[in-house]
Amino acid sequence: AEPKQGGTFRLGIGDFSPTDTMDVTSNDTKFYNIAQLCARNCLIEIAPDGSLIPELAESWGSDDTAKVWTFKLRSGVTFHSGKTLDAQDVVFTLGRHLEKGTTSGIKPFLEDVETFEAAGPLEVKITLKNANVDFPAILATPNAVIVADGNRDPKDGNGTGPYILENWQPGVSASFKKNPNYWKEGRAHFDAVELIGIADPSARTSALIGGKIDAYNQVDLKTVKLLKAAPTVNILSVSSKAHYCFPMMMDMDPFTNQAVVDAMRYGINRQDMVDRILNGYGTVGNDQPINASYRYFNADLPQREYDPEKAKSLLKKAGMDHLAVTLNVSEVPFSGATDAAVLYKEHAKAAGIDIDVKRVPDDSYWDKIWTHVPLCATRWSGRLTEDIMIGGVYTTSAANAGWNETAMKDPQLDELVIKGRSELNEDKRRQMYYDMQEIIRDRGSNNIFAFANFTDATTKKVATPEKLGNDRELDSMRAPERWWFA
Amino acid sequence: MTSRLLSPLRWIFMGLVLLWLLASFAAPLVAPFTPNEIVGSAWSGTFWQATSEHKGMILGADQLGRDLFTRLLYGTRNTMMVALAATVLCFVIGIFLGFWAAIARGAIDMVLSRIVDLIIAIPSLILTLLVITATGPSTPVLIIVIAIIEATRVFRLARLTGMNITTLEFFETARLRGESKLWLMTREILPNVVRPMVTEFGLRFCFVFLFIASLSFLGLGVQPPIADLGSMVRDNAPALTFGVLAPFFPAGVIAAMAIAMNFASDAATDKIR
Amino acid sequence: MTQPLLKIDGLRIEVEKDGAWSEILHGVSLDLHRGEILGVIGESGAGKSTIGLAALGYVRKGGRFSGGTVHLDGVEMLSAPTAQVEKMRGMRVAYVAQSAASHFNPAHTIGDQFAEVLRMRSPMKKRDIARKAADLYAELGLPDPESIGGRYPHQLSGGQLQRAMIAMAMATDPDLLIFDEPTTALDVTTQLDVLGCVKRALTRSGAAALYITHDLALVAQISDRIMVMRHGAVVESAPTRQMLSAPAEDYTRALLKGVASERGPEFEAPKGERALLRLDNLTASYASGGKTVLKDVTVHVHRGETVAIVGESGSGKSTLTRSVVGLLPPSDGAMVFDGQQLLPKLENRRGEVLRRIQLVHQLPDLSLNGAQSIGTIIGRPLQLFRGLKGQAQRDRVAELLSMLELPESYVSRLPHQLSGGEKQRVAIARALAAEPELLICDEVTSALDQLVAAGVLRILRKLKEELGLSMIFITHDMATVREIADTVIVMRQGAVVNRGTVAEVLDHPSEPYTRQLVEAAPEMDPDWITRVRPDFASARG
Amino acid sequence: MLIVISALVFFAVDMLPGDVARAILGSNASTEALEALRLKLGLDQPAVLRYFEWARGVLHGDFGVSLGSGEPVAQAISFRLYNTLFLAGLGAVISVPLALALGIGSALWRGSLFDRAASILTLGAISMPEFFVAYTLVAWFALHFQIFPPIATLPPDPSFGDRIEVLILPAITLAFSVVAHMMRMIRAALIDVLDSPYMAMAEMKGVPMRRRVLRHALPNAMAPIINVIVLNLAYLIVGVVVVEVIFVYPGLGQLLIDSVSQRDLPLVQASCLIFAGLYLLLNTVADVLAIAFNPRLRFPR
Ligand SMILES: Nc1ncnc2c1ncn2[C@@H]1O[C@H](COP(=O)(O)OP(=O)(O)OP(=O)(O)O)[C@@H](O)[C@H]1O
Ligand SMILES: Nc1ncnc2c1ncn2[C@@H]1O[C@H](COP(=O)(O)OP(=O)(O)OP(=O)(O)O)[C@@H](O)[C@H]1O
Ligand SMILES: [Mg+2]
Ligand SMILES: [Mg+2]
Repeated sequence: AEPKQGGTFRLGIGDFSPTDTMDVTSNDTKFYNIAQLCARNCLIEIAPDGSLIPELAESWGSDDTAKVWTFKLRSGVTFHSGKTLDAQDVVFTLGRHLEKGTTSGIKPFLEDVETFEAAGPLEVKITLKNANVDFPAILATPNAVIVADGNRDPKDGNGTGPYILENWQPGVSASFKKNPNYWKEGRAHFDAVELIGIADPSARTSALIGGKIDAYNQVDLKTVKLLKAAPTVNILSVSSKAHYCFPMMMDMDPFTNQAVVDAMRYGINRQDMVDRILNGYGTVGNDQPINASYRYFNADLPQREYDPEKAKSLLKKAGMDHLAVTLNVSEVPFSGATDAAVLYKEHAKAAGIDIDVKRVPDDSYWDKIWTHVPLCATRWSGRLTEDIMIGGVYTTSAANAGWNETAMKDPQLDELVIKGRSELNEDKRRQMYYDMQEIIRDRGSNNIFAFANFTDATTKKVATPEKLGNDRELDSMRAPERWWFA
Repeated sequence: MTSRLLSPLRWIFMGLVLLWLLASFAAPLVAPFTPNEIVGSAWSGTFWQATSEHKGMILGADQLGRDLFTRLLYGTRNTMMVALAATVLCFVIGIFLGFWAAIARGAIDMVLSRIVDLIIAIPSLILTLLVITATGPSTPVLIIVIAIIEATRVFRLARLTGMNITTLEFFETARLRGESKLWLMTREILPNVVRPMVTEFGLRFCFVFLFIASLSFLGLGVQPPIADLGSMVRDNAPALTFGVLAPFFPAGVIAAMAIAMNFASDAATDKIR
Repeated sequence: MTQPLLKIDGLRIEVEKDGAWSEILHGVSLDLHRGEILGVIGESGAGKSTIGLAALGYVRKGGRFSGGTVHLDGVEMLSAPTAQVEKMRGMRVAYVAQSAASHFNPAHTIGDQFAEVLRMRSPMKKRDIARKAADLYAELGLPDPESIGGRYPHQLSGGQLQRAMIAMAMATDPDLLIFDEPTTALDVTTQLDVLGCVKRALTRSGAAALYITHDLALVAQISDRIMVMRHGAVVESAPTRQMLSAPAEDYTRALLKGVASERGPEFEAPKGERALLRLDNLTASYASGGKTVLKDVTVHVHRGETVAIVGESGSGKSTLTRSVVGLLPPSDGAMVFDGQQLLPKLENRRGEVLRRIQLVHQLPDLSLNGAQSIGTIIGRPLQLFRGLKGQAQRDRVAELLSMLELPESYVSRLPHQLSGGEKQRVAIARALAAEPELLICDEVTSALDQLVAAGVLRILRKLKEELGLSMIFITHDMATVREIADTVIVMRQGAVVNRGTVAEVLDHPSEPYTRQLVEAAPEMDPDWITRVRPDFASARG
Repeated sequence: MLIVISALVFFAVDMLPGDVARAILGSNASTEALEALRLKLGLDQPAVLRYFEWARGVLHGDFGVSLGSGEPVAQAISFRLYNTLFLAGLGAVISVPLALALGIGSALWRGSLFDRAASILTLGAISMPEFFVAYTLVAWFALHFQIFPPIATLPPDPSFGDRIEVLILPAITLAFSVVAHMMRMIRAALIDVLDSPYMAMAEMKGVPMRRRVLRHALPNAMAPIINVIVLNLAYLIVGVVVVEVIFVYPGLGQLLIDSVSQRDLPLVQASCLIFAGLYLLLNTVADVLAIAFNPRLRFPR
């Protein structure tokens, strides 16, 4: 159907902070992400099918070492302030992520960059220290939006995007009005957009049903079935890269023994988890972090199933007839983590494993619990590419950087990760990633039991394109730009 | 008087609460299921819409599909024990220090009162947050923290009522006999302030109950999967928006307990004198 | 005869006790005519206040009328509609309560309280009301009559309040005034003033009055007729002079006799022997730098001697005892007990010293711990000072109870199950349990009614003779002094103004203040008040 | 007092496990970014030094800047403080008259049906967790009957009417939690007074009941009543956290919780000081009012 114009789109967002600003190197909440994509554009957009399509960059390419990348900018694009976009804006913006003392969220991904250069008024050249075939994907994240040269003011929302910032209350709300001169065709259908931070899931639900907002993200999966039955509500659900885990530290007892690790993984009923914790809005996991939302998903790996008997025999093999472990949880990693842990406890009972669920304070979860105790709960929202996901979490270098939540150190895996980055041959590259997935599944010690869907809710008034983006929630965070009122 | 008219109702109510308490303490014998066993899908199978799948479930399932009635029984038992322990402890602390301040006066009174003012002036939720984050949550810590915070309120009352008693002549006589502080506190003051104390106990118990519930809301309460009424309300509360009754049951039990506790304290004060 | 102003007929009143109704007034009848003053006397709890209140159609909380009628000027107060009763109460009948201090609302000025009813129910202007109040205040001898109405109750003394209360009652020129023991809370001199006011006011307004008291001598001064009550019923009722000269009933005779004093042998201070307690030049104040409450007080008490300390309220009598027992360390002076220095602070005194000096307080309700049984109360000092436990303790408690003429069965009772006199005797028993050498009695009888007080005094005298106790006896009642003391010390404003044997001090007072005290004590003679205060002479005689 | 509290809170929050930088940047932040932020915030300095630095600022009226957003604390707090006070005020406007009416009524008709019913209802209300009350109210009045909005979001420049409309439900929720306590105390205070001799005297003077209660009893029960009202006002201000979260109302309590979890010390400090200061202020107000209502204290002899 042809999108209609007009209306004020009010969006409830469940992840925000009083420290949100419009600074591109600010912290990384969903509120911030959506606000950035309202006011600004990236060089590259991620299409609903996952492919990279031109945005501010008309085209891009690399030399055959995958080290030097050139981006050609679209001409005639103006900022809200009236200034015209040029290469210097891009160089300035991207450069900010590498400044000394910056707290930018994408700095680690841009670490390999040697220089950003303006090769012409509308051409940017980026030189990398190491080859990276996946480099353009980094520039498609909401953190990589482009601002005008010299813009460092955290309150200045100037950009090239579909909406113009009018009001910004940190940790509360933001409002935008339509950019009348927006360069993109067939986008930005609303007259105005309001973003409202709503932390409590039930409050988001009531606000939607009560007509105070038109859509929200992070639907409380506990009540999603009830919500779906409401006459005025649509549930939007797309599969995502986000996965739920009970990681085990390989360097801590009892998980130094692979048989124990595997017993733990046969002792969980993944389908039951998906049914009860995700209420069906997800798929089972296979103890490795890549799923069908990535390009190189290894679908041939056999699915690990719930098998208490096998778990028992594995325990016996490890010389135990009984296992007692403590599982530390809080609601920080994901909402429902405590319930998931309790459910796991019930599953594992049949395998002779006694899980003691320990609720720890939300406050210091990442500092005191995660990677500090043998067993806890985590959630990963997924990463842009297989390389970043695996390389950033399961390798020795990741362990040194403090990100490896299973303390996995496997020389073969480390080597494969390095090689994969510069392999230009598509088939070879695919095989490498398939192998990595197999290694993590068989030799690693993460218990990745489910992949969640991105689940958003809208009122029936809201219309969306047929296919929704699945890079992030809310149509890859571009709901304000892509949706309209029916 | 109309109170006579109402008292049979009151006794029926108290009887029911007592019955429920007994049942909860005999939960393993009475409950149809075990508390953590998963028997149905979330919020299904109340007795008025029970299907064959939900045999034996009276109030249906909770958010995870555990039997709500069973958990209600266990929850009552657990919460009662924590709340009672905390309330009793806070009274022991509050009364002891309050009387001490009332008897000693002077510097001791000053110091104790200032400390109490200090604790009261800091928002209690924040205080608990700080302490529990530092020590890590466990039931004993929970009880102690609640007891200390609530004890400040008891302290004020105990000090004030105690002061009144210390001006009376029989107290003076006891001092003139050279009685020990302990005797003065336990034998001369305490029996004469039982009435306000018992009334306060009823109210305090309510507040402690509530405090535990609001801590559960922030995730600092009783450890899962142990059933606890506050967490049960919280965990089931999201369904309230959709007209599911599940959260009403634990909330109702909390209210009934609180009301019964106050009735009991009223009855007790009526007995005294 | 005309129709009586107040006619109470067969009045019965019940109160709720432990869930059951019990009768406290068993069919009382009385008539009161305009211009007449009826005195109502009787022991505490006889039902005097109850009948006074009933005249207003009022019964205290927890009570109810169960029979009879109360007609006030033809209106039946028990069944009339609330609005009418309220109007009668405001304008036609007024009540003067026993303790004015607690019956004035502390939140409003006495002037506002004076004006309240007039403002509600009469067309009088604010200014006229103020005028009227000032006139009444002046007539009743209150200081600053023009401005005193702007003061709050706590800013007036007890005697002033009592007079303000009388003024308030007379604000509406009522036909009937009820005085419920208007002077019991006052010291003798103030009492005399108030009494005079009442008499004069009644004479002037010509209103009828019910004057309630337990003091026969008082009622003799003021009333035309006297009604004696006991246990909620009328014992006898007769014109004043007839009642005094020829009482018809035994009970009335006992009342009259209770006042007459009897005395034991004179006490001779043993020559040369050192006093048991020597207080020399004591000076004390409550707050350091505060008002000096005791100024240079010297008191000696010999073995076996009873020293009475008298003086108006606030003269420092209690303060003196507090210093002796260690509750209020004196700022100056010496305290020596049995040749040994008495340490100023209670905390520093040895148990043995604590045992040898015992104090009995004025109000038995407050001096007994309501939560302990009589057995515990008396047993505790036995255990603490003499180590008696179990049967030995129980035996001794029984012995003490019988010594104070209390039944043994009382050991298991709680204080509130005892009468005032009984409570006071328990308090004395507790003190005796410590086997003290010096017993300090601080107004032990002033809260008790005459007959009961006489009982307590008799026992004290017996103990004194049997045990040879030394006593300091504080009181403001001269009759009591005559009855029990050997020597008297008169205090005023913290200082001793007079001392000597009872005969020296009371019978031939030379010091002016002492004389004033002695003279202010009413005698059982209807003409006494006109004699001592000629200015109060009434037209009616 | 405030100094002690500020020091206590500072060091308590400082000693909490967990790291400001991590808290601000979120769990995905790189080690390098964390280090950078720590330097920027001066966290490399010892806590004592930072405290004195902060205290010096406060003495000069400068509460510092938020560690997280870099915004001046005074600015970050002021509009939230206003919001919180507005909500608490509305809560008070609902609960105080209600508590007074219920308390006076049940003291007058002690033991009556009204008394019993009021006490059962309020006790029931007091024992309901706040979030439960809030959800229930929302489910009924916002979603089922659609009388009030389900969340209390404010337009950028809210008018008085806007505020009232969105805050009715939150204010009622708050009222639920305080009415019972106030009512019981008011009742007790009044009963004490009603039993006093001067109340009997008023009755004997033929003063009608209404006037007796309002003119004679109330002024004398005022001290304890004011005390409990003030205590509960303090609670209304401090205890709004849960209500603010559920009704999405940008108040101070919400900010405080956020700042504690972010270890944003200047904000925590300032919020705690404001809470404690308000508490002390209210206490003083209670004392002053108690004096104003008590002639004994107003006109000492
Ligand atoms: N409200 C009440 N509840 C219970 N008993 C009461 C009540 N009012 C009076 N009484 C009892 O009724 C009796 C008569 O009381 P009343 O006050 O009339 O005596 P009184 O002669 O005035 O005594 P006093 O000289 O002590 O004032 C007493 O035994 C008293 O205890
Ligand atoms: N605790 C106290 N603090 C301050 N002043 C006091 C205190 N107790 C008594 N006073 C004052 O000390 C003075 C003497 O009081 P004290 O009680 O000794 O008098 P009293 O002769 O026993 O009077 P009464 O006959 O009324 O018992 C009075 O002016 C009184 O106001
Ligand atoms: Mg009387
Ligand atoms: Mg005295």
